[in-house]
Amino acid sequence: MTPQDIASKLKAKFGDKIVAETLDVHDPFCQVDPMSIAEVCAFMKDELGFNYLRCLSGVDYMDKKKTTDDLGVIYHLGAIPDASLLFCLKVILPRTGAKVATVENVWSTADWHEREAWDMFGIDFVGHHNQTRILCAEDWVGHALRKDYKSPDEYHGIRNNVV
Amino acid sequence: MVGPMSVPLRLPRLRKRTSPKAMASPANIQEINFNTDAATRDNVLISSLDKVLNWTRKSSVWPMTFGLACCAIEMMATGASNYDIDRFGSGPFRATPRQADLMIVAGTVSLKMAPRVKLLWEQMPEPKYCIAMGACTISGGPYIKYGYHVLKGVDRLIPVDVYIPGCPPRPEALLEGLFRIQEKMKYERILDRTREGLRPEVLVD
Amino acid sequence: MPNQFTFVRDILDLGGDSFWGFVAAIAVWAAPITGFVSLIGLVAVWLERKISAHIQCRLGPMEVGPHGLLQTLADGIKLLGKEDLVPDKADRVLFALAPMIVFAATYVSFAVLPFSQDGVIVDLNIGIFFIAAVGSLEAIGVVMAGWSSNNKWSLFGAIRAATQVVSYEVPLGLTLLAGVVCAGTMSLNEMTMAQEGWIWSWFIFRNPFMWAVFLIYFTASLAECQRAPFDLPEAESELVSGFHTEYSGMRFAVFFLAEYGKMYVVSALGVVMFFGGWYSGIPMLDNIGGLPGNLIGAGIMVTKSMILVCVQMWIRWTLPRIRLDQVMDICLKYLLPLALGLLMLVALWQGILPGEKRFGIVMIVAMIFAFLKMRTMVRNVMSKSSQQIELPVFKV
Amino acid sequence: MSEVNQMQASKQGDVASEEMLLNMGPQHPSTHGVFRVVIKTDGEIVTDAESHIGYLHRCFEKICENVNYTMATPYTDRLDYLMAMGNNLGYAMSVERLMDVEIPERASYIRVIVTELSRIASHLLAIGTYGMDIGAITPFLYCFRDREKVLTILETICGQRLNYNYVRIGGVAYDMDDAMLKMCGEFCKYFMPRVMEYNDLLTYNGIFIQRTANVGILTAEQAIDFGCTGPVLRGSGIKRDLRKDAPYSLYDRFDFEVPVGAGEAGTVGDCFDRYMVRMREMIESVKIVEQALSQIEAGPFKTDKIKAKPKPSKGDAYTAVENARGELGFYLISDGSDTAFRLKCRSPAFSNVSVLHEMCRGAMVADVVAIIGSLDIVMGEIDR
Repeated sequence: MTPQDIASKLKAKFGDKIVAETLDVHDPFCQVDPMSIAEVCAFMKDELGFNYLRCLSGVDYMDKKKTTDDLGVIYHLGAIPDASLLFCLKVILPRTGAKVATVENVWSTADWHEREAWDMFGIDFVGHHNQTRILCAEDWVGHALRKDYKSPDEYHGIRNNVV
Repeated sequence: MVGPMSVPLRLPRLRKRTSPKAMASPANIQEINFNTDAATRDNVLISSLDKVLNWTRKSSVWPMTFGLACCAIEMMATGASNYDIDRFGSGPFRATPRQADLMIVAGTVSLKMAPRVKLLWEQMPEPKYCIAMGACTISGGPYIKYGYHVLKGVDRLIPVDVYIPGCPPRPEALLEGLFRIQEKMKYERILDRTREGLRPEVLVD
Repeated sequence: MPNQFTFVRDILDLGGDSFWGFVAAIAVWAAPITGFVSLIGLVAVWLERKISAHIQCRLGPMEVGPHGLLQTLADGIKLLGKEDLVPDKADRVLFALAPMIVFAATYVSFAVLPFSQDGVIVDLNIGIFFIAAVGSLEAIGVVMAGWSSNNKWSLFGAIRAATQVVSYEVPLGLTLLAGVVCAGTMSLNEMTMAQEGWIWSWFIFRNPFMWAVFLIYFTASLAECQRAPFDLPEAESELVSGFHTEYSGMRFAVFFLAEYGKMYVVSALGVVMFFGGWYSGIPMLDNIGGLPGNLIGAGIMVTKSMILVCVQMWIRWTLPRIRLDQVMDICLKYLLPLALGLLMLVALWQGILPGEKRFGIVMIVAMIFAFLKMRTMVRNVMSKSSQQIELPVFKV
Repeated sequence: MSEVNQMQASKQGDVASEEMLLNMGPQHPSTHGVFRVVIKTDGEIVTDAESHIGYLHRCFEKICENVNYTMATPYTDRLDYLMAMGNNLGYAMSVERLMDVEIPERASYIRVIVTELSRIASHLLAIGTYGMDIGAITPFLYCFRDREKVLTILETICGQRLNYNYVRIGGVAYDMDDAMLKMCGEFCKYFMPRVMEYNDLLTYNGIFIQRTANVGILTAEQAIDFGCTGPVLRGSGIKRDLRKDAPYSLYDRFDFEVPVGAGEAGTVGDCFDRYMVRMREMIESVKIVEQALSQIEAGPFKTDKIKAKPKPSKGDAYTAVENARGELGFYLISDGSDTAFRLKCRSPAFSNVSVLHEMCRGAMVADVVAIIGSLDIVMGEIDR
């Protein structure tokens, strides 16, 4: 199944919920509407055979010139044992009130990956059963991988500054 | 010289950590002068007992099984066949802090882990020693600049006796660190309390 | 039987029935046992570290004394000087009492252990029964330690210890009974004397079923001592340090000493029951008598026991740990019925051929033959199991 | 502890068995670092388990956004510090993919050799510590004895014992001379009989089989659902190895098997299967090294098209390699500068350990240790 086939099948099924498609890059991808990502993923798993979520990454697209300040979630899908079946889904979210549907019911591995994205970027996964911090301490302030994050000077009385 | 029995033999007392500020005050120096008359200091029995006790301590430094990151692998290698830390009496890695003498902080301490490191240190019985193994525990190492979640040096948390640089240090370096700790133990005062806790600069003869 | 150490008897008689005489006698006897237990602890710990090191391609303690001989001494004195910690919410009385009870259970057993013909402190006529009784006291101490520490790992260790020790008492008791059936007495001294003569008069050779009884006894005694592969109460990789997780300094050292003392006690008991106690197996050597005879006897007895202790260590550093349910399976499903059956067979043999010693020669020949064949047997079993689970086989 | 007090309080009433919360880690002898798992037990039976990670969160991704591509390579070493060569390789390949450069053949061979040696070292440690978790301490020291031999070779090649920083973007840091290649060959000859020794000591041991067979069964469906890869997935009977299925570097030139679990001692997907997969993978790695040694030819060891500060073109790519623990992926977004815009590391152990609570249910406390050991976690990689 080529990326073109996958993209056309998605378009046929979901119509305008597939916001955009880019197929001539390293990892061909479709951009999906945030709240319908769960059903798109369920379709991908059940109908197209993507039974394996390789990677779920949060991204902060804010660059140095601040031309954009969007957040994103990127889903790299694959299949086991068929390693040639690859596709990528992207979701673009506004910086404040970033909300996206959870896919933990589609692939259980998304549970921890989504918790990590929440911890690092503050992306709210709607419907996640246990959206708590996973890497940073539970009472950590801020979301560390956002580009405008400033590291705290003190944590529980422990100096955290460099000098 | 006064005979050895003129000094009451006291039970082994624990190493006291006196803050340098308190030591330097004139009142304290007075007190020390009062205690350190020649008779008690040159006491043969007590200083030889001290030597024996120091020898036992330095001969059996039991480290705690406390691996955090990469350095822990080198710590394991130090305990394994090729380097064999057991030759120097430090073989029994104790899993519980209650039975350990030496805490080898081996690896990066994150801020989430820091309170637990402190707790473990406090659970160890005196006399206890600490080796900061590897760059991360000395200063944060490679993570010092952008590592928002990394403790920049374990000496911000607990007192450290010996620092071993390296990322990670070789097993030989860890053995050398152990020898430095043993060197330190060799000259401690346990029974001869007249000199206990004294730093060289305030020792008035 | 005349006691060579009459001066002690004199002290005992001096006091007569008075209280102070009693105390004096206790003090006189307690001193050598204390010394012996400490010595056994020192030597056994050193041996353990050296044996483990050599099994693992290491050297073990080398720097503290020649070949690390003073290592354990240094450890002991250091532990004396450590801070004595009692956890904040621990039950202080029980916490302090537990190591004493564990140690006492081991310590008291030495009172009836024979070292040589006259070298026994109290020749109790129910000696074997006494050891079994005080030995199980240890479980109480361990449970106290685990409970009072106020630590969940300790509690786990204590409960495991209680389960294990109480269960293994049963097969252990049955094997002890087999020894009693063979000897016709419960006194350890008389039991040894029943094995006088050439090496084939030892019970393990004399009775064709006693070697199997010995295997059960040895397994059960490993479990009683909580040694690997039955070291669940202090399983380091599971329960941190088990019931003595919260113990530091001297209290921990007492636990340690008790463990090695107990290892010696079960080994010595095994030697008395199966390997002819202080007899060397050569009558000329055993008939010397007097003080030299006693000294030689004591030397033989301690050597035999230490060999068994070394076997315990060898097993510890070779085998993985068994899980709790498997430990109970081994005890209740296999050891217990086997021990019962063997007890009957031993008794049957004893009834048919009560004084027959010469059968031992047959057994010795058979055992040597089996030992020589064992290598190929083990290989066969291994290759069979490797076929069964298809492990990779390489050209060596 | 409050639970103990509760038990005391409840003993006046009828015999009520209460569940006990048991906190294992972050400082525990067999949690392989600073992993923490809270287990709910009913006596010795585990009714539920919850994993807590993050005690070694070292901000890898943040650092990579702040230092240039070459400077970020040493940080990848410290992700999975047991197989640092594999991490270097994955990272270098992800940058090279965005730059569209070809790597000289000799460099690729050297990469394969060091990666496979590193894999052997990693599996040796996994097997050794697994034996220690089960209670057999001696195999651990035997494994370390042989691991030192691998480390000596790698140290001769690049000067470090653990964190090599050897596989660089565009090739490798230094060339391997003939003496080093000979050392590798000698190690392969030395190593094969040693594996039999481990088998005698551990694999054939009845107690070991009893402790691992039918324990911690992970079905194939569960494994895929939780994104498990590497020996954990292969232990469940699924033949998936990126070296074979999506060959990268030069792996399509070598002849090797992908061992999978077959339930030899119990059920498919139990701890014993995962252990055996690692055991056999070491043999396959030795085979690959031997083939690579016979095929390697003279040539440049790095490409001269890449400068000290590489600047990949704008774009993003996800590149995965098969590490000792499974699929190690790097998702790299480049904005055209000499610093990564975003580097996400998909660590295999992160996904592998997320299935722990499923495997622990109904097991005994001693089994939890066996299961954690069979997953072969490395906290540096999980917490990054």
